[in-house]
Amino acid sequence: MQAHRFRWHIVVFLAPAVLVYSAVMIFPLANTLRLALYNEIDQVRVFVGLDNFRTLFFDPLWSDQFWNALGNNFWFFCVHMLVQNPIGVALAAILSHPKLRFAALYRSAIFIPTILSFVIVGFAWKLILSPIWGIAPSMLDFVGLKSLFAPWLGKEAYALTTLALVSVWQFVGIPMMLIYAALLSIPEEILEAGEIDGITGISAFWKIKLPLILPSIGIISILTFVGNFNAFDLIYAVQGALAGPDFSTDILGTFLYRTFFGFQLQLGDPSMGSTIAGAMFAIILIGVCIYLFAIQTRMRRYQL
Amino acid sequence: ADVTLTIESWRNDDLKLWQEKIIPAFEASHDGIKIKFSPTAPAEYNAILNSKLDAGSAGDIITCRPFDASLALYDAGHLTDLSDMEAMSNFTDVAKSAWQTDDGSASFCVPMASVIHGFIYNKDAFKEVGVKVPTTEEEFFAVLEAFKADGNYIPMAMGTNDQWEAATMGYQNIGPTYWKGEEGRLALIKGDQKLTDPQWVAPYATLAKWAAYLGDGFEAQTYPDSQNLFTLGRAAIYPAGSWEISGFNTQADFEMGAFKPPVLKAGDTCYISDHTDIGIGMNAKTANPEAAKTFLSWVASPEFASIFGNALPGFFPLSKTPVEMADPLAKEFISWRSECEPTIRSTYQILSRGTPNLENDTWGASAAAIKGTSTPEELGKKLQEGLASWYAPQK
Amino acid sequence: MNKARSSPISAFAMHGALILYTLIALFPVFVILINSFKTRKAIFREPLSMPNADSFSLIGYETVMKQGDFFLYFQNSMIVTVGSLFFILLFGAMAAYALSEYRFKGNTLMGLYLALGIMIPIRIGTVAILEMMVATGLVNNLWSLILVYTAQGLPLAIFILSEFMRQVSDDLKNAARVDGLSEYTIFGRIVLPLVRPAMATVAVFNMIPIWNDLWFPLILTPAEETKTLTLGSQVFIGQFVTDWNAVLSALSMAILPVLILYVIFSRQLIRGITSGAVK
Amino acid sequence: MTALALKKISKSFDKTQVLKDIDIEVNEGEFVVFVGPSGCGKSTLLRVVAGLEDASAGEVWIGDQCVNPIPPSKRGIAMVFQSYALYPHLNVSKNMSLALKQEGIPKDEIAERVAEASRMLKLDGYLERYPSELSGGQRQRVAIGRAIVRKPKLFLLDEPLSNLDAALRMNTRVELANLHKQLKATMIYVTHDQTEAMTLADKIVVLRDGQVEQIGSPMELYNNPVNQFVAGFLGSPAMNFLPADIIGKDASLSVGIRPEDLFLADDGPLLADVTHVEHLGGDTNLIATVGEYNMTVRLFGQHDIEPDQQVKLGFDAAKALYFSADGLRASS
Amino acid sequence: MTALALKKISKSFDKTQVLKDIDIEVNEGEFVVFVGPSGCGKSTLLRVVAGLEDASAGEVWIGDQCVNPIPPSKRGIAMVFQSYALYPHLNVSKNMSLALKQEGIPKDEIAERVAEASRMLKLDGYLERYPSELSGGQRQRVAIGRAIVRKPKLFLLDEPLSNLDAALRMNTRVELANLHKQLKATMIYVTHDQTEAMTLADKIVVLRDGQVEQIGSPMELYNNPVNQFVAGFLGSPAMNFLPADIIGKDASLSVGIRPEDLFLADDGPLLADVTHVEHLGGDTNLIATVGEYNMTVRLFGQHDIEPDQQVKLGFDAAKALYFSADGLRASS
Ligand SMILES: Nc1ncnc2c1ncn2[C@@H]1O[C@H](COP(=O)(O)OP(=O)(O)OP(=O)(O)O)[C@@H](O)[C@H]1O
Ligand SMILES: Nc1ncnc2c1ncn2[C@@H]1O[C@H](COP(=O)(O)OP(=O)(O)OP(=O)(O)O)[C@@H](O)[C@H]1O
Ligand SMILES: [Mg+2]
Ligand SMILES: [Mg+2]
Repeated sequence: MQAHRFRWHIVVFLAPAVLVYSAVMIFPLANTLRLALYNEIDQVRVFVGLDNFRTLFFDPLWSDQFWNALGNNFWFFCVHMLVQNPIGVALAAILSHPKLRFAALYRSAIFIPTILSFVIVGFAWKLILSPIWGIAPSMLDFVGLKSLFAPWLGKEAYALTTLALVSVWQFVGIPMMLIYAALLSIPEEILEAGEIDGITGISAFWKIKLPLILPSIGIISILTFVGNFNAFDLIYAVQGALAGPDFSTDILGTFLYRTFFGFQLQLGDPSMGSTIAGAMFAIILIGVCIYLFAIQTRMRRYQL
Repeated sequence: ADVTLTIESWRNDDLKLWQEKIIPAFEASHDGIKIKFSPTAPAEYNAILNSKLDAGSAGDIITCRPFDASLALYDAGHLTDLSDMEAMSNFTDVAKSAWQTDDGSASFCVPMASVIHGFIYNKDAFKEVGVKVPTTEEEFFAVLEAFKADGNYIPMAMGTNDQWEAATMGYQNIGPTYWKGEEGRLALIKGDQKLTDPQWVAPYATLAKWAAYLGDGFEAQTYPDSQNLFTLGRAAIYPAGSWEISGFNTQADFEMGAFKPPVLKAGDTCYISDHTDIGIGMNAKTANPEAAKTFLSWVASPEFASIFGNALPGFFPLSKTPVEMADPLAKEFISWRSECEPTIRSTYQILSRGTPNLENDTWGASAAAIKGTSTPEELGKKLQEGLASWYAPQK
Repeated sequence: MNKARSSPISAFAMHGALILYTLIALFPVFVILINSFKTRKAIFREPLSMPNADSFSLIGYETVMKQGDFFLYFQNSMIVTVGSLFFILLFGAMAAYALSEYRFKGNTLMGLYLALGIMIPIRIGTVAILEMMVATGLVNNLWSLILVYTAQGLPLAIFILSEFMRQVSDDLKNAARVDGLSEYTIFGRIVLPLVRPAMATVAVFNMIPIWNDLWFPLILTPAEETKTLTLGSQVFIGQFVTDWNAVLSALSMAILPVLILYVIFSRQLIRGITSGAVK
Repeated sequence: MTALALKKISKSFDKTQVLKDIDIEVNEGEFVVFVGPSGCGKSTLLRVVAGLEDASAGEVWIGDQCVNPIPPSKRGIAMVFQSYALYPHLNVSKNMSLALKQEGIPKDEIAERVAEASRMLKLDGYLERYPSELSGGQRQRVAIGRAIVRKPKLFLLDEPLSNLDAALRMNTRVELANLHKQLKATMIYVTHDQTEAMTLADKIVVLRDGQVEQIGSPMELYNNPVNQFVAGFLGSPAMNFLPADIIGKDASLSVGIRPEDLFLADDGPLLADVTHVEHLGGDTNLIATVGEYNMTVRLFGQHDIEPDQQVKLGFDAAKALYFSADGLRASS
Repeated sequence: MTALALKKISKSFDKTQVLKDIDIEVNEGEFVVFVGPSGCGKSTLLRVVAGLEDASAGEVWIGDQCVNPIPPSKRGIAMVFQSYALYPHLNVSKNMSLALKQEGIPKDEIAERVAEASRMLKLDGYLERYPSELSGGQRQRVAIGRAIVRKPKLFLLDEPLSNLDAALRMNTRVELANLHKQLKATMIYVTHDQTEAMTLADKIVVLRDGQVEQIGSPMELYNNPVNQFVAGFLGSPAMNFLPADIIGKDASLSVGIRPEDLFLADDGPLLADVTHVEHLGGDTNLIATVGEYNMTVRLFGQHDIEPDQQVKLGFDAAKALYFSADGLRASS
């Protein structure tokens, strides 16, 4: 279409979303992030430039926590990428098999954890993993692996991974559903052509389906990235704002929350909170930009 | 028309009490004022309240956390100075101290209740194993040992998963005995004592000894787990706060007793943590200041104290007029006030104003002490360093 | 698809894998459900046993029903969830269409701008949002929640929908253009129906956090008349004592509506929606 | 030996029955062409043979094996889809080589076969292109290429040349015929093109409404159709049908005269009004009415005949066919 | 009046230039057929006319307006896509009526037009079906139907009949011709079918590699092609080209003889070895070699000639065409 005329319809299509989003999301967030450049001293807000960031990155009081949270966050993200997404994709691949019976039933059942609120998830898993009430120990006992049991949530070495796996359990439904939707849109004909060509089962997945759903895999990865670096609720629900034991489950979200809103006797510190939010924002933005500019623009899309 | 006052509170637990007892009592005697008790999930309370106050949508009456959280609200102009309210004279200075400016010139919340630490125990279990209530630390560990040997009960119900349990029911419970209550607490504030001093480190060493008597996997045991372990009769001793009384009363079907933190040597003075915990103040921007003050005056009255104290055994009213308690456990707890030196939690006043936050650090330290991941000395050193980093008197 | 193309062995393996994972997925849910029908003591004494004559109790459900107007909360939650989803899907799809269909200056930047929102937890903007709602008098009005959730849901919706819209065959849109359809009609009549699976996905993804959100209802609509179900369930979580019976009951009941919504939406996950379109 | 046998194949989609009791035998190395009106079930039949659709009833035998339970990938066939069904994410050369890779054929042989196919289909310049960057005819050629590189024993080709120009079509037709000979493969070929059907087929199967009307060699079908449908379907322009009384035969019959069997003759028995003249270059078709009946006359070469004139037509009586009212052949 | 004018249209995809300086004028009510080898740019040209692709250079005029800046929806055209591009989520009747609804045409008229189109295209029984439930030819007819219900002034038809059987194709061709007359619409029609091109066209445009080779009436192009390409492209089987010295002319020229202009003649000047005989029913094609050159001889009717015999061929010298080495016509 030639751009000789002003294309009003583009404006019309974009306007409602941009308006609502800018007013209710961007404006408040920007307004808050601005605080990162200020410090509150005796009820007065003074402009301090990038001082807060210096504090965050170089003052050991803050930087230790920050790097700890960042490192934990990376691990948290890795577990999701390596466990959640492959399982989600695999489930979607199986579920999208056209002749599969009870597919809708399986799909709904597997999606149920995703629907649950964090309160329930936290309660259920604490109950199950608790050394006291015996569910996990007796189940391990049943398969003769009782010796493997440990109070995972209470041990520095395991707590984060355990929580990450609980989170995986809860959110597997997300990649599953998205990939499922993507797989459904692959034209049956192409798969038929593949079958005639002898490309069936696993190799059909690798050679035909996967390349065609690559953009969706990209979305899933970036959503996982963004979601994990913003994650907060599950850890908060299970381990509290101090993300115990000994901050071993502290991720950027809990660190931010604790700092921004305060916790117990610790008062909220909007300035440092915003500073952390700013740092998180920068990290996520870099990730998203890499995706948008380096990967998405290069990704071949196929019209189906 | 009627004015309606909305109360902001974190006390979800008390919703029924307010709806069924307190509000009817108040409304019966005060025409034209309606009360709405609107609690927020406790964990979110501070954050939500602050946001609402900043944006101007908070309720008229505000339930006050003790010390700095409320002080910050006052400083920010969100709470009204209530010093000249007549009914404030119903409270001792100590009671008011939790909601005053550092120089004591302004009081901004009406004190409502305090909580006392101690140990609740399963009387049946004690009978079964044939042990007596301990008064000294030695006896205390002997009792624990006896239960451990018996094997039918987990000697003590406590977990470190939630961290605050270890600090509040552990460290702050037995600690005052070591640092001699107010004496040590004030000295710490002045900078005369340090957290590396033996009286501040020793409690960690004692806590470390507890580990052997906690249930399997106490590292992942949460606070509700501990409560349930005890009320289900699986544990013999529960390091407690008095707030547990009403809950435990309805849940445990065995007889419970309480004992105060054991002293080091027989005959020593005992110290208890009698911690001012709940106050109630007025939103400076309320549209109905008169009604709000009327309500607060009523809260400061003995009438309220008696309703509240009896409805919520374990939350002890701070009013000068003593309240007659009906509940035996509550009676036991409050009786310690006359036997022992009371103090408040060491970290609450002034010392948790900066970053790192001493209270939060104490949580981690207490949990670490019990789990044995650090030695008491290391913990003391770390806490001291943290405090000294921002608190001038400790530098 | 047919017999010849599905081997019994692979069918067996597929069902095996799915059943295994379904068990993993449902086990904790099962634990919650059975425990919501038990007395508190029984929950902790034998968390895995089925409720029996001794331990069976509806106390949780009773408490829930007594405390607060759960049908009203339910209605509020529904209004907010469905309302927000409507706007998210409508506005999101429109914006996604603009981004995926038209090449214009700043297209990618606009896309990035519209994605910024998911990179910062919106909670930190709470005060400004609340101030805005106070100023517009929307506090304790469900519209405030709908607005916030719409804004919050848009980035994800646009992100996902624009990717799926890129897959809609150009020939189809071109055929519609030649047919004299306006850009709006093409969007509404051609593109939207063809991305139904993606719309359903977006709806489901957004529905969950909206339904389960506690924060904004606490801040924006704490009044009794505007409480949502999740907020209503929170009264049972106390400072020291949590009424797990009631929490489990309330939240178990709260699963049902979302589950139904999920089932409704997932009906839109249809195979072969574009087949037969182009050669 | 029988390469393919269809035994009483029926197929329904929901309510609509698309194939009815189809019985066909194809010998090894035979080139069989399916023809029939649009929608008669040709593609469906191919899909049943390929195993992409289950027959509702009946058996498909390939070689000496009933392949009903055998998946398409194991049936040893290659297929050109009517809608191409190219892999959108692979370029032309990869589209062609994917199946070969899957079979584990060595790299150089793959390269060789792809090169050969692309030369044959004149796709050399396009090997790196993606399907979306090709013209319709180019896509169709890729679809053919993808099938022929595999050199299977059984080819299923669904209107493989429909979008090619005459020269290319001729060319490809010849190449396919060569391939057929060279591989000794069995080919099942669907087409609407008369020339293709007549020139390529060892055997033509005429389908109508999901049923086989006649099977036979091209000339057999052309000269000796079993019924009016087959007679009318083969041949372009189609055979003219008139009530037989016009040429003085039994009025209950109709007579079929092919357009090329009519000629202008001053003493011809039929008086026709020319309504329309089609100049095809090599031929000239007269569309005329005889009484109330439309007739097409095909004249060789170019003729300057104006519409709206009257002509007399003769016809080759020996070649006229007679059909009874139920459409079956009658003996005049 | 000029209905459509293309002025120096060029079009490139990235590096590949697909259309080069195309100049075409189409008068109102004219039926113009584009022919050319697969991949020569016919579809692209139609898409440029429709406004679906921007020309890299040049202008498109519809009526007396330069439509370059006008979006496709406002150009008042209807188009049949080579790939059909049916709306997969709408059934046949909705596929056809969508555009009419958009125009705000009253319900009964829509129903009427759809009914008329579906009768004409023999789709009556399929109005409730979705595209995925149709055969290839049925889909193609829906695509045609979708265009014709709109009765626009300008039709663009991209190989609209390629997947139809001969009878239906003939039928539809006639209907299209009628529609053309009745609506006085201008039609641009792409086809690979010689018969369609010759019978439908007022004017044929021959394209090669994105360039116009010749524009003219069908017979003009057939009898008087400007160059060897056009001569060879039109006519099926294609014209035979031989070095002119074989028939005793200037060796630098080549001579083109159409297959139908060759005949068996015992005194014929050309001695040919028959390699292959194609029996088409109405015609018989001999594929033969004269010296080292392949020739096709088209004989009217059926002939019993066996391959591998020698025949003598005569030809109609008046109809032979001569071409110089650069492919242009030469005067013998
Ligand atoms: N997107 C594209 N990118 C690059 N080249 C393209 C693209 N689309 C088409 N082409 C090329 O442009 C040329 C013309 O294509 P077009 O579709 O116009 O051919 P056509 O004349 O319609 O051929 P056919 O008869 O096979 O349909 C072809 O060689 C094709 O490969
Ligand atoms: N999924 C389906 N549901 C219902 N009917 C179908 C379905 N697929 C095909 N048909 C019908 O089956 C009949 C045969 O279709 P098929 O594709 O085999 O025809 P065909 O002979 O290949 O026609 P063409 O020459 O037009 O390609 C058609 O009438 C078609 O409408
Ligand atoms: Mg077909
Ligand atoms: Mg084309």
